[in-house]
Amino acid sequence: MGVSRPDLTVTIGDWLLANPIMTASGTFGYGAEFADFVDLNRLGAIVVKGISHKPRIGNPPPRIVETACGMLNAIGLENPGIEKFLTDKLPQLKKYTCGIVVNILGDSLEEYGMLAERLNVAEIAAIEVNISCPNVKKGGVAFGTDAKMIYDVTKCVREKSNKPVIIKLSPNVTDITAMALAAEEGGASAVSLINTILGMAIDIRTRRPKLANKVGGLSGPAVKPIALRMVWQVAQRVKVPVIGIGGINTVEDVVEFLLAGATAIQIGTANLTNPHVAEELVVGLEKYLLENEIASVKSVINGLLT
Amino acid sequence: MGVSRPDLTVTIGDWLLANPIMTASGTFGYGAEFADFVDLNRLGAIVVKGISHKPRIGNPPPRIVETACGMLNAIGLENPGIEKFLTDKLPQLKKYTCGIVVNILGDSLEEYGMLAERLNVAEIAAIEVNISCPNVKKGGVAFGTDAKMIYDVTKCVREKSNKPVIIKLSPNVTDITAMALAAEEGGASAVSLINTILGMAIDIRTRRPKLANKVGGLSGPAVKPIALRMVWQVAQRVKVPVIGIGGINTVEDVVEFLLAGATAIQIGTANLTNPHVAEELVVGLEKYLLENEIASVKSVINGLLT
Amino acid sequence: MTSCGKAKYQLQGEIKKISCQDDICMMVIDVPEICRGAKAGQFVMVKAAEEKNNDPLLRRPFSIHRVSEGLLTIIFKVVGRGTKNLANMKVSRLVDVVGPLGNGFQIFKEQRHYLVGGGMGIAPMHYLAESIIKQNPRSEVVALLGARTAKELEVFGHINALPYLLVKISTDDGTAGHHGLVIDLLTQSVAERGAGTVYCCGPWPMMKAIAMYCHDNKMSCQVSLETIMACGIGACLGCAVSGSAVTGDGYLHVCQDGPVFEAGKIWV
Amino acid sequence: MTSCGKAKYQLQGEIKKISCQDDICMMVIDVPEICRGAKAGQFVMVKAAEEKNNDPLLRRPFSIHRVSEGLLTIIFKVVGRGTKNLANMKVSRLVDVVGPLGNGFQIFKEQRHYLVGGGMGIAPMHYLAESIIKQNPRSEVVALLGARTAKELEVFGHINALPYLLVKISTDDGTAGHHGLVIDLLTQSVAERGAGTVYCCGPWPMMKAIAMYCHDNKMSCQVSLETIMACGIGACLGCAVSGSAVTGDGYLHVCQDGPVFEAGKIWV
Ligand SMILES: Cc1cc2nc3c(=O)[nH]c(=O)nc-3n(C[C@H](O)[C@H](O)[C@H](O)COP(=O)(O)OP(=O)(O)OC[C@H]3O[C@@H](n4cnc5c(N)ncnc54)[C@H](O)[C@@H]3O)c2cc1C
Ligand SMILES: Cc1cc2nc3c(=O)[nH]c(=O)nc-3n(C[C@H](O)[C@H](O)[C@H](O)COP(=O)(O)OP(=O)(O)OC[C@H]3O[C@@H](n4cnc5c(N)ncnc54)[C@H](O)[C@@H]3O)c2cc1C
Ligand SMILES: Cc1cc2nc3c(=O)[nH]c(=O)nc-3n(C[C@H](O)[C@H](O)[C@H](O)COP(=O)(O)O)c2cc1C
Ligand SMILES: Cc1cc2nc3c(=O)[nH]c(=O)nc-3n(C[C@H](O)[C@H](O)[C@H](O)COP(=O)(O)O)c2cc1C
Ligand code: FES
Ligand code: FES
Repeated sequence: MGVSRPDLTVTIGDWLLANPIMTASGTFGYGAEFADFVDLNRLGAIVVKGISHKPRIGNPPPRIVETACGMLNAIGLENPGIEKFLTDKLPQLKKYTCGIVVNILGDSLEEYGMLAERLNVAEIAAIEVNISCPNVKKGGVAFGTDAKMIYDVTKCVREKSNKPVIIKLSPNVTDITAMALAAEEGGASAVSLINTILGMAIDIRTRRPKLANKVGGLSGPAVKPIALRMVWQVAQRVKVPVIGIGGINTVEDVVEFLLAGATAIQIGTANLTNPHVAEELVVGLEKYLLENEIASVKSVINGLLT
Repeated sequence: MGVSRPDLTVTIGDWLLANPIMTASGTFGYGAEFADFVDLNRLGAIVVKGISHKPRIGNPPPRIVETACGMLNAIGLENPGIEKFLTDKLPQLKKYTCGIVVNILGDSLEEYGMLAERLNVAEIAAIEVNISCPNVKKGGVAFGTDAKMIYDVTKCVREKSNKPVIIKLSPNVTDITAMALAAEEGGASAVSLINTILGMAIDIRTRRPKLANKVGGLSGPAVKPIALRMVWQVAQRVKVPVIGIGGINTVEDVVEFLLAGATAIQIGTANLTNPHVAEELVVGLEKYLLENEIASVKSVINGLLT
Repeated sequence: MTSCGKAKYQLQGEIKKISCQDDICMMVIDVPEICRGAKAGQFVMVKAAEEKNNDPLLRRPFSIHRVSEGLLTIIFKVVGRGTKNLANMKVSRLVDVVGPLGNGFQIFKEQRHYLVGGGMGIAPMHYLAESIIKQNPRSEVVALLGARTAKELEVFGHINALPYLLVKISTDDGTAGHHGLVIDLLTQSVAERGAGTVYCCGPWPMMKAIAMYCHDNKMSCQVSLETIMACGIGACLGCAVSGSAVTGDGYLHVCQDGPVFEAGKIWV
Repeated sequence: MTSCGKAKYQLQGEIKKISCQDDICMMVIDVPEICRGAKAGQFVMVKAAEEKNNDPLLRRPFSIHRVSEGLLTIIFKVVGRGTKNLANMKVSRLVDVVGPLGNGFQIFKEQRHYLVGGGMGIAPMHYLAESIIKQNPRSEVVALLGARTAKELEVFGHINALPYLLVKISTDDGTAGHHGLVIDLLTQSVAERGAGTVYCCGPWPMMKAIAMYCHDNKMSCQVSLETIMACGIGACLGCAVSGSAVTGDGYLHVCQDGPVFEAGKIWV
């Protein structure tokens, strides 16, 4: 029995995505940067670069280093701030039909809450809460590695927002499932993981760290096995949808994350190394389902046999 | 000013190593396997495959999977047991002048203590305590991710052993420095890190994990930035020597770990992919010191400028 | 590295010849020290990444197809990233080779020898045939080679050219030789010529079937196994396979205890 | 990808020519769409790993040296793994190229133009000279090229062949042209011929010195900067550099705001 056109749609809470392929925050700019490489309307959703209350200039250079099958980044969450985003960036995105997810970060519960409230605007499909970026001295790490704080942030954002709330988890923890459960308890509509893993590189000539920030976040194919393991562990414990992130480059990678229990996935570093990858993977996933005569992507999700 | 022959010696407790290059447990067999590729007498020390009280047959196959710039392993600590090791394996090692370190693992404090006691024999330079192998259901993980248990294991082994005791830390924790401090408090002569990072890979054709054990330990160049960051964090907090492990392949890698604060380093996966790498790096490190007119490797250790 | 008294070597060997037909390639590498001690059934581990690149990380194991005048020949099928990289390598560049590894076939002083190869499992049979003929000049050596289709056998054409070797082939699709399985060739040959000792390499189900047949017919049988390998030298214990009852409850390690096993060690 | 109305492309381009002298290589790639819109001073990002291999992960940025009939020429020095892999690539294989990227040099309607290149910073000057001459047929265009030693200049020999272009060279070791720095050539030329507008690419200290000289002598100056880049298209914000007071307290992004900047934006 062949299938005509496979069903790629997935749902996160009451949000229906055309397909499970999203782009990861900080690796896809504000979307427009990729308009020449990707038909944005083909994507399930775009997650924009993390936004804070006030503008942030980010970390001094150097901000990136290449590592084996990966890269370290210490951008420092450079962003124009919520108001400039709403006035300058968001309007550019209106013309696209794909879901727009805004990634937010704060130094305090109040900032998170205020950002969530400010983003209750029609064009936005969901918000993703970055409690895990390892690059900022205040906030970031502390929130992401403490279950109680994750619960509090989630609860606060949940109360202020009328959108699906995605909590983005940090992998720099002993037990990722405890963090996911805290987010679920706090009212998260979904959890996304993983953010980058804290790493370091040293220039032996200067004897200094290669990053001005000393340490940075590791991403890319190198982290995929760790991300996949965490997604699998979390998917077995929480009822809310899980969004898989980490080293995704190919259709095989996408299918692995879906099988492990991810309802959707995000492409990060691969956007930087292969700018048309996001569209490639939407097309490739549809092809995979067709060739394997799978009528709906939903029957791949959580399909791991153990 | 040129230097005649650089001083490569380092000390761990009162143990003097000819140079800081060791081989990592489980990647160098019991030494003899590499006799055709490496002049074992050139190495600072050999750390043998992990030994338990009773023999272990290990995990069912498949036990290894290649990943991007790394590999997952779930060997399951296959080993002949302490008695067979002492009668069959150790004698073969006697003829070599390099230090012999025995890596031990147990399911209980008692087993660790008993192993430590049994290894109070002349040929052995030090023991390394594996509290971090993620592959064994009992023991392993629990010990390695709980500061209190690390303290207890260290204290128990310290009391039973008359050798330098190296505690090998697991990277699968939120705060590696807390684990290192617990080991130091318990009386560790040194800490070594990192062991493998828990990961997973899925075969999309069979929809099953690629490893029979489902999850396995990630190692190789992919993990180097994470390992280097953890070594740097730990070296700033503990007074005992730190032994750096994780993705070391080249002389540059060795120097990075030394600069980050490692007194010695261990080569793991690289032995499998490049069997003569251990000797290569001893020669290469000496060459590096000569070319940079550095009289003693000790002046590289902890030399990071920040 | 110096060559005195070693069993295994890690060498940078120059590629003297490489040719691919569709997805099957033959590569000839200049590694005299490895060739010197090589036995039929042993294998080599070849680095499949550009120098200083870490991906793909692990070496790839390949059977020794042939050794002559210090030149090692391997024959491989392109199935993934590593073999694809190897297939793209050009003559005169260096490849990093470790070998010879594992235990080869044990050659018995027998009257009749059946060499049974399936698919890429035919690779070790050329050197094996040469070795058997050298050691047992007066014995009868029969090669039974099976493949999916005729194309897969082309690269092994030169095996027919070996003197004193009788070659029979089978293909699943009947495009060459017997239309059917290689085991048919064996039963048929044994019926015609009588029992002999069997050396076998190929897909798992095929080897198991051959092993069972030999067991039932009281013929000695050696099989050459494949498993994923990290080191190939007995250090990582990654290449475990469970053996038959006779081998006890532990695991066998293909790179060290094998890759060639007495069939009884694996089945029945 | 279709080519309608796009500014940037990601293409699999065939290598038409590659030649290396010591550690300096010239590569010609067939990427018509990228060539069509390319401006002098823009750059491309080239994948430096085998297809499907993840290491080295990041693309490598290279200035557009020349475009003609849909063929893109880059000139690069082998300094690490990526450029080594590129140097090993053979004619007729495909490379993955993204471009044209960044903002090129702004070509002023001026009477006199000084093109100042140092080391590999000479690479963009060929296409720049062609462009200036095309747009200002009657103006005076002077290329001042500096390098450590004569060998480094060989690969740029064809620049001398450009019509209407006056070329002067300097080497640190005196093996060719003026024995000294390229800035000497500029001061000297300005003394002889008078002020002009300056376009500069090379090592940071050299560009800074040129910029200062231009500032003091009220000459307009554009500089082309290098930073580590991950995406080259303004997405990762990894290529930040701090600008001069006039640019405020934020950072500039070389791949998007540059790589060519009005010197005052970087150094007052
Ligand atoms: C002792 C031995 C001898 C062999 N001899 C030959 C030969 O002569 N000719 C030939 O074509 N093939 C031979 N093989 C199989 C060959 O090693 C694999 O086809 C090859 O490793 C695939 O690598 P890849 O990167 O193309 O595939 P990938 O799928 O990308 O490889 C991924 C990982 O799986 C491993 N792997 C994949 N398939 C196999 C397999 N069948 N056996 C073992 N490991 C595998 C790879 O080594 C690598 O570590 C032999 C295998 C062994 C163990
Ligand atoms: C806009 C721009 C234009 C350039 N044009 C040229 C050119 O025409 N010819 C030429 O020879 N070189 C040029 N470079 C420099 C060139 O990109 C580097 O030499 C090259 O990336 C080194 O790669 P590698 O793998 O050999 O070195 P590695 O040291 O292995 O590279 C490691 C990482 O550092 C980055 N990196 C290393 N050196 C530089 C550098 N100088 N600038 C930016 N990133 C670097 C690499 O891209 C990679 O991400 C240009 C750089 C930029 C930013
Ligand atoms: C350059 C860069 C910038 C990033 N910025 C952000 C960010 O602003 N907010 C966030 O939540 N994650 C950020 N991330 C993390 C990614 O969204 C993603 O979680 C991580 O890179 C792992 O996925 P990957 O391996 O596919 O890149 C950034 C990653 C990179 C490489
Ligand atoms: C195949 C394999 C087996 C291992 N077995 C052990 C072991 O028995 N005991 C132990 O403490 N660590 C073991 N390790 C972990 C290594 O000693 C080392 O800590 C880890 O691989 C990181 O270093 P690397 O990236 O250089 O390999 C093993 C690693 C591998 C790859
Ligand atoms: S492959 Fe490492 S022990 Fe066999
Ligand atoms: S390199 Fe990514 S923004 Fe400039």
